[in-house]
Amino acid sequence: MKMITAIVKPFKLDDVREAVADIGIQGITVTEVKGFGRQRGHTELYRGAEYVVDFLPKAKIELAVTDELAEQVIEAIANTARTGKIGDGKIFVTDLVEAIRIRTGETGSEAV
Amino acid sequence: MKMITAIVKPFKLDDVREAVADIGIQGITVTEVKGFGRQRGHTELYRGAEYVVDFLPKAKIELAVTDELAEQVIEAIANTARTGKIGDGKIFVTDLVEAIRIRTGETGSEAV
Amino acid sequence: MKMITAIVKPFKLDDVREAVADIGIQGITVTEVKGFGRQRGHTELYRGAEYVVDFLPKAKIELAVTDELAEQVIEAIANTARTGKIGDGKIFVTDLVEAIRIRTGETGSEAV
Amino acid sequence: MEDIQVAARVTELAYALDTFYFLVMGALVMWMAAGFTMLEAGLVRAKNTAEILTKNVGLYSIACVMYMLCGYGIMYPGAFEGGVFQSLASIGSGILTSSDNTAADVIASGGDTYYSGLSDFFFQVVFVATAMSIVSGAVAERMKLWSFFAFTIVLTGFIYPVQGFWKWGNGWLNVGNGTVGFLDFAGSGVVHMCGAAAALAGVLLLGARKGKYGKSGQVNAIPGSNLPLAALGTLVLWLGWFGFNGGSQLVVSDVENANAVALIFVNTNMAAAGGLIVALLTARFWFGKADLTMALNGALAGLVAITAEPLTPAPGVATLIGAVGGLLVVASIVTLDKLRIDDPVGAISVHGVVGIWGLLAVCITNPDASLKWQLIGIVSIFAWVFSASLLVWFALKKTVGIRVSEEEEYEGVDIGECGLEAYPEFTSAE
Amino acid sequence: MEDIQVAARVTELAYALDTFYFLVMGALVMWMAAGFTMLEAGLVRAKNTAEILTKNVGLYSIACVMYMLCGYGIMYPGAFEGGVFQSLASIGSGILTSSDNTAADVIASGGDTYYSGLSDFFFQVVFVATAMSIVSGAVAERMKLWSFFAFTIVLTGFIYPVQGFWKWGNGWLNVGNGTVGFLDFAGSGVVHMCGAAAALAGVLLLGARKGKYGKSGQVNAIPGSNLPLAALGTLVLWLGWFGFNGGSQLVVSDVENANAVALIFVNTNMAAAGGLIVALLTARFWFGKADLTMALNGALAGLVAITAEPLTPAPGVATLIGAVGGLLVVASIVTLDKLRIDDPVGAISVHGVVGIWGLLAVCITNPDASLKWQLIGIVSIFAWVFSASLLVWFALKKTVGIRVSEEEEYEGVDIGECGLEAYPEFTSAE
Amino acid sequence: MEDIQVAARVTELAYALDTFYFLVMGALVMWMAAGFTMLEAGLVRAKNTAEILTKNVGLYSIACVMYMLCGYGIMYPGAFEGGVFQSLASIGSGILTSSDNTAADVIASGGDTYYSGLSDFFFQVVFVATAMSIVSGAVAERMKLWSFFAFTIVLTGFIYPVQGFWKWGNGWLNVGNGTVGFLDFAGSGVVHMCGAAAALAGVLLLGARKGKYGKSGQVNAIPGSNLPLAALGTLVLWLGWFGFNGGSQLVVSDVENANAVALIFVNTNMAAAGGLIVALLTARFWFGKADLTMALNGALAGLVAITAEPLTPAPGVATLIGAVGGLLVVASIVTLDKLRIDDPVGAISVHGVVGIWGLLAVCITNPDASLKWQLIGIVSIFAWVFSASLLVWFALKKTVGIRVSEEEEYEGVDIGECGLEAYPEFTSAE
Ligand SMILES: Nc1ncnc2c1ncn2[C@@H]1O[C@H](COP(=O)(O)OP(=O)(O)O)[C@@H](O)[C@H]1O
Ligand SMILES: Nc1ncnc2c1ncn2[C@@H]1O[C@H](COP(=O)(O)OP(=O)(O)O)[C@@H](O)[C@H]1O
Ligand SMILES: Nc1ncnc2c1ncn2[C@@H]1O[C@H](COP(=O)(O)OP(=O)(O)O)[C@@H](O)[C@H]1O
Repeated sequence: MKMITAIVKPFKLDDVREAVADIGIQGITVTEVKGFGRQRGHTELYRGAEYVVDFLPKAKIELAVTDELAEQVIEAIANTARTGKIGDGKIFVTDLVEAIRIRTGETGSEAV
Repeated sequence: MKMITAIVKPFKLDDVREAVADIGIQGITVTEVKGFGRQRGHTELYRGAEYVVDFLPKAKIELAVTDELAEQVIEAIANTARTGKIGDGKIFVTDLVEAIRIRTGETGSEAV
Repeated sequence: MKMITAIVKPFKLDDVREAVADIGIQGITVTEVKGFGRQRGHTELYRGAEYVVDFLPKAKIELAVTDELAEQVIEAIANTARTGKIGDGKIFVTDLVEAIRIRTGETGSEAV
Repeated sequence: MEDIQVAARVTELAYALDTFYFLVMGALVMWMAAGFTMLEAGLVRAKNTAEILTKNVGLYSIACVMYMLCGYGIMYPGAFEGGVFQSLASIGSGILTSSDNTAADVIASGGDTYYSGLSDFFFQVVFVATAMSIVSGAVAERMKLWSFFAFTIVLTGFIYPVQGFWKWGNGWLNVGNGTVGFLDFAGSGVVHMCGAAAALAGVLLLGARKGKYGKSGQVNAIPGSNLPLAALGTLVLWLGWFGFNGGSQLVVSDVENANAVALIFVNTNMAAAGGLIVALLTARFWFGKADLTMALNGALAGLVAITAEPLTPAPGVATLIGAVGGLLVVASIVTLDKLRIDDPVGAISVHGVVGIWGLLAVCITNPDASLKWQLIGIVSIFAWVFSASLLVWFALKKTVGIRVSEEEEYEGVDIGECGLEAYPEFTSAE
Repeated sequence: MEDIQVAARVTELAYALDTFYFLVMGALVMWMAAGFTMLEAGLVRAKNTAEILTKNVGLYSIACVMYMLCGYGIMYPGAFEGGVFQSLASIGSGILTSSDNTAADVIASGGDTYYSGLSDFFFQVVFVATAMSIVSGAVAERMKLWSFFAFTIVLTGFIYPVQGFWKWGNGWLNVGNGTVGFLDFAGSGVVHMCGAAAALAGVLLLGARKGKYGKSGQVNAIPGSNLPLAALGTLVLWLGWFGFNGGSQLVVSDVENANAVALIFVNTNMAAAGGLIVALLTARFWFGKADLTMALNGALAGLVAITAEPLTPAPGVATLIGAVGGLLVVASIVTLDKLRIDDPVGAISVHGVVGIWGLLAVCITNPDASLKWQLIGIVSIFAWVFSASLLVWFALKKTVGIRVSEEEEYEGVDIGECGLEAYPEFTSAE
Repeated sequence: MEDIQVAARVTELAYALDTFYFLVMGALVMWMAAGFTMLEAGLVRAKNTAEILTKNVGLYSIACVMYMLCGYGIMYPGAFEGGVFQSLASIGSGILTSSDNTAADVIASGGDTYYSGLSDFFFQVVFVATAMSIVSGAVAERMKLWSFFAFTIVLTGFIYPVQGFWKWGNGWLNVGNGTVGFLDFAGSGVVHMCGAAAALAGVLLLGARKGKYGKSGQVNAIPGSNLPLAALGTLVLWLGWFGFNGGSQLVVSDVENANAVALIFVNTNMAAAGGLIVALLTARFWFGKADLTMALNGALAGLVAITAEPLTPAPGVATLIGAVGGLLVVASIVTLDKLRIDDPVGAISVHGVVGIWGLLAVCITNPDASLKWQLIGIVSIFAWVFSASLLVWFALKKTVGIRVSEEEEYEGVDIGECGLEAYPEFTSAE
């Protein structure tokens, strides 16, 4: 199994959710994060003083998937989240040793 | 070492924390996340218009543990967080390559 | 590639960001988390009743890096985030199987 | 103008000034509705905020309608010839006819009829809403919305007016036209303790919020979610109280009465200041921290304390009466928590315990007061309101229920009762 | 004092009382600016809050200046000898000279000149700001700030005063000095429907907020971010409305007028209560939940409904007039959404639809009213304000543009227009 | 009624009207306490909000008590026979006896005694609280709570009354009974510049907030956490200012005075509008964005600017005087930041810099004013308040300390001083 972590622009969240749902993914977990990347924040003036907003709000999406689905999911996310502009985000993949569904106790690919 | 990530219902957080503390776990990190799973959100009416609350608040608990303790911790979390109802959450396990305690510089299982 | 996850005191965030930027790291993702560790929360009185603040705000910093840079980044974080006091936090390292830059589709170490 | 015309014109002017004064004071009391709303919204958790807002604006509206329909008639039977029944009967013809004193009557009365009857209704109706607002805070975060409204109907339409009649409607507590007997100038008892008694009955049947009291006896804090709102609410109440007490003089149009209203303003202000300072100091020395919420309750305690008699104390004494209120309220809040009586905003302490103190304190400065009559008043009002309320709460509990389900309480009554959230975009920590 | 002196002193006193009354009522109406500001700030999303605040404080200020520069002169040509042009010409000499009625004139008038001209200006200027506040809510979350201010200049300096002149400036709608013809006591039409008509024109040209209406026809909810502010705003408006309606009697200094003001206070209060209760019940039965925002709109609907005639209904009837307003406002909000007219705060429903109801309801209780004249008034005011506004909005759209870019709308107009955030420290969910 | 009776009744009525007017105006000024509280709560960071609320409600209460105990006696020695010492001595007998002018005295005075002495105390006491509120904003987010309260005691009980006596207590600045010499109608100097001078002294000894100024000289923004509260506070102050300036006329009961009060209302309103518009435009052209916080400061600047003389300018001129204030305040805020004088809410600019402008502007419209006397007044008040305050701040610094620890500042003074959080459930970004 794989844990896929995608950092995307917040307004792409709904599209990504729908795209992976279409492939059959039933569970995802989303966290609001702040991103520092090549895309820089902007400078604002507040009462005449500078105000650097150097973090940008991003959505972090985590999906545990079976090895077979991983490729497809990654593609779906990348295609949906892409705007072609700086700050589109990244996808990271790690190995998942185990997964457990708390309600039933199922484990492994049954559980993701 | 293993990194155990559990997505649980927020009101189970305190119970889970106590359960793992009983096993001797001294450190955990908690994040507020939004979960989309089999458990669907609900539809509300606001000023007569539909309002789909399709994410549900969940607590994500991360624990770095030694390999020996992993099994026990997973069991403790699963047992404590289970209500038997949909939305109870999941536990994911990944391999941890290294851990460092910043204050002392200790590494490995000393550090978790 | 490695995924480095550091839990640090929030007010150290800016220093850490600068320190890793100096090494050449261009992207990091930050999440506000609550930590329970050896450092205990404090007890407050609100209207005469006890109020245990048993979680402490921490910043979780995630960085995907190439294997070569990992050691150096970990050191930089540990050195910058250290105050020597309890609650300084931890650094966890996991293996990263794949990384994709959404905008360009680049993968692997090109993408981190 | 001839002499007689001038004299009539002067009488009319005085009538106009008194009516205007009464309306302005009434508007300030109406503003107290905003004060209670903000105070309570600030002291509950975010997930229960929309519902407490709904309760407050709803109860105010219901109070106005019920008091018009029957409450005013019960409390002041003379106000409608034939009293409440006639009043009820007159619904078809428009409830409260809009007829008022004619100019001829006023002039003929030589100043005895000194303000518009409708201005009196306006002033009175905002008082009954105040009493009911006290209840909403105490039962917050766990009561069913519509059961609360059902209780509102009964309290504002019946329970409050009956004891209001006893005192201000010239009933049995108003011995010698209010010169001897039970003395309660602006309502430490009739309004504030009344509200607190009804609240206490509700809280006892309702039980504490989940998680407020631990198994091992400890008292857990459930911090209010938005303290700027609580501070705003307190300052709104402070301002409104000038109308509450200042308007209760009923007349302003001659030197004596103008001086009286001025003294009432000063004393009301000083009592609040005294209450706030002492509550803040008490919290500082008792708990080690300057607990803002206690300071706010202290100010309100000072206001409640002076309400029974804002006219006979000199300002320095008024400050001290308020200061004692500030001390009492902190002690009372802690004590009620020990007794596991869960009152999220401290309403029972502020309005009940300190209301009693205010009624007793009348004896200190007003030579016409007697401890005996004050106690008779306290006991009879409390007994009536508490037992009648208990009955109504009990009936509601046995029928529609008064408490939301455990799950709804956990998720917050906002979603359950109102279908929306007060702060949908702000992440709330759990 | 001699007789004649006493009589003069009495006349002066009455003048002083009426002026003071007028100023206090005007201050209450000014306070409505805070009400609109809080209401709208509570009902928009967090990312558009600073801008709506800026709009509200800015429009109030612009309204004051424009009304001084020319609006007042257009609406009350007699107020300045020579009217608007002279008024404009007098900018150099200080605009609105500070000269007022002299004591001698007042006494000589025998009471016909009964208040300060400047107090009249003050009362009127806060009315025009009210009308403009209605617009800001309806066009919220997507309009360019400076285009909005440009429109403000035209509405408050010209569009509003013209129709205000028709009625209150003794123009063609004010037949028989206001005794017959179109009747609009305090401005259900002249102020509220006027504001709503201008808002409607703007909304039609502006379009709905992104995401409000789905492709498949569904209506999406965009919840307001801070409901305590919305409740506070409503209560502020409720209080301010006592000034709005109560001050429109213009005189208080004799028995008849004092009674009238008292009745207006009572009716205003009862109509709001009736509107709130019925809107809350309607929401409860229609949607299954006690939608707080509908209850708040219901209270405002009650207030708008009674504004056209707060003096002839008995309080019970006033309650019912408000109650109908509460029902209408809920139905109207849902209907406008069906028609894809996107009004984030419900301003067009509250002030427009219910404003019309208020004007029609005059016929129920005022025997002097005629349905014909009420309809003439409604149609002519609406036609004028709507078409003039449409023209101005259109001109703005074609030149500087009226809508922010899609990206700015997504990110929130706060950053784009004001360069800051209303709640920079509170994480907002997206 | 006989003639003589009628005449007496008229005198009494006038006394009643003036007293009532004075109390209503005083209540509006008291309301300004809520304005400062909300404004400051909105402009500080979330972690320092509960403490600034505590400071504001606390300082108001302390100001009331201290002014009663000795401040009023110092400022108006005649008010108590025997002055301050007798006043202090009278604590036992109740402080401020509740005795007031008798009807006989008033009638005998033929109108010269025209309001209740206690209404004067009420009006004055809310002024002193205003002065102190100015300080709390400037020293926010880093000062120790109890040191602040210690300073409050001295300023309100002694420093303020002394210079208040110079002018309004008929001291040396009040040449020719206020007709010539230093002119300050409602307190641009005596109240506002006084507060700003005390604040400046505090800020200089206290230093800037951590992180406000970078090592390399840059000025960092520390955005306010809750701008709706800041906007609300400004509108509350705007409303309260009608009382502040309008009440300072002291009499309303004849044509001339009624006109004066009306003109003051109009001018106060126009100056605020002018200040807001110009500050908003200045920010727009200088910074590129419509900075809401500058607009709010601009409105307050307009109000401060007109306070020294709201009676002689025509409304158009008043608008311009306010407008200049709006320009000055933006420039001053930026300049103070350059000088590394850290004032989180802009209080020193609004009340100090613009207060001086207001005092100088008196010369433009009031022929009785002289630049010389205005400068004498400015310099002497500033010198006294600044140096006396510096001394007190310094003594506090050397004994109990005035600044919280670095750690406490980082974590927020709410937890450290008050033991609670203003918004415990809302995650705050760091
Ligand atoms: N190496 C990395 N480690 C962790 N997070 C990263 C990394 N690089 C980018 N991110 C996250 O992805 C977001 C988008 O990155 P950015 O550099 O702006 O995209 P791009 O490379 O397409 O220009 C960043 O805001 C950050 O949250
Ligand atoms: N495959 C997954 N990847 C990431 N998070 C998941 C996954 N499946 C479930 N979750 C998380 O777990 C939560 C509970 O899942 P849910 O499907 O409701 O439980 P159950 O499978 O027991 O019905 C979800 O809200 C989501 O946050
Ligand atoms: N085993 C662990 N797993 C996950 N998070 C941990 C673990 N240990 C510590 N943390 C995180 O690190 C933070 C600091 O830990 P703490 O125990 O206070 O530091 P130290 O060990 O240096 O005293 C904690 O608040 C928690 O968020």
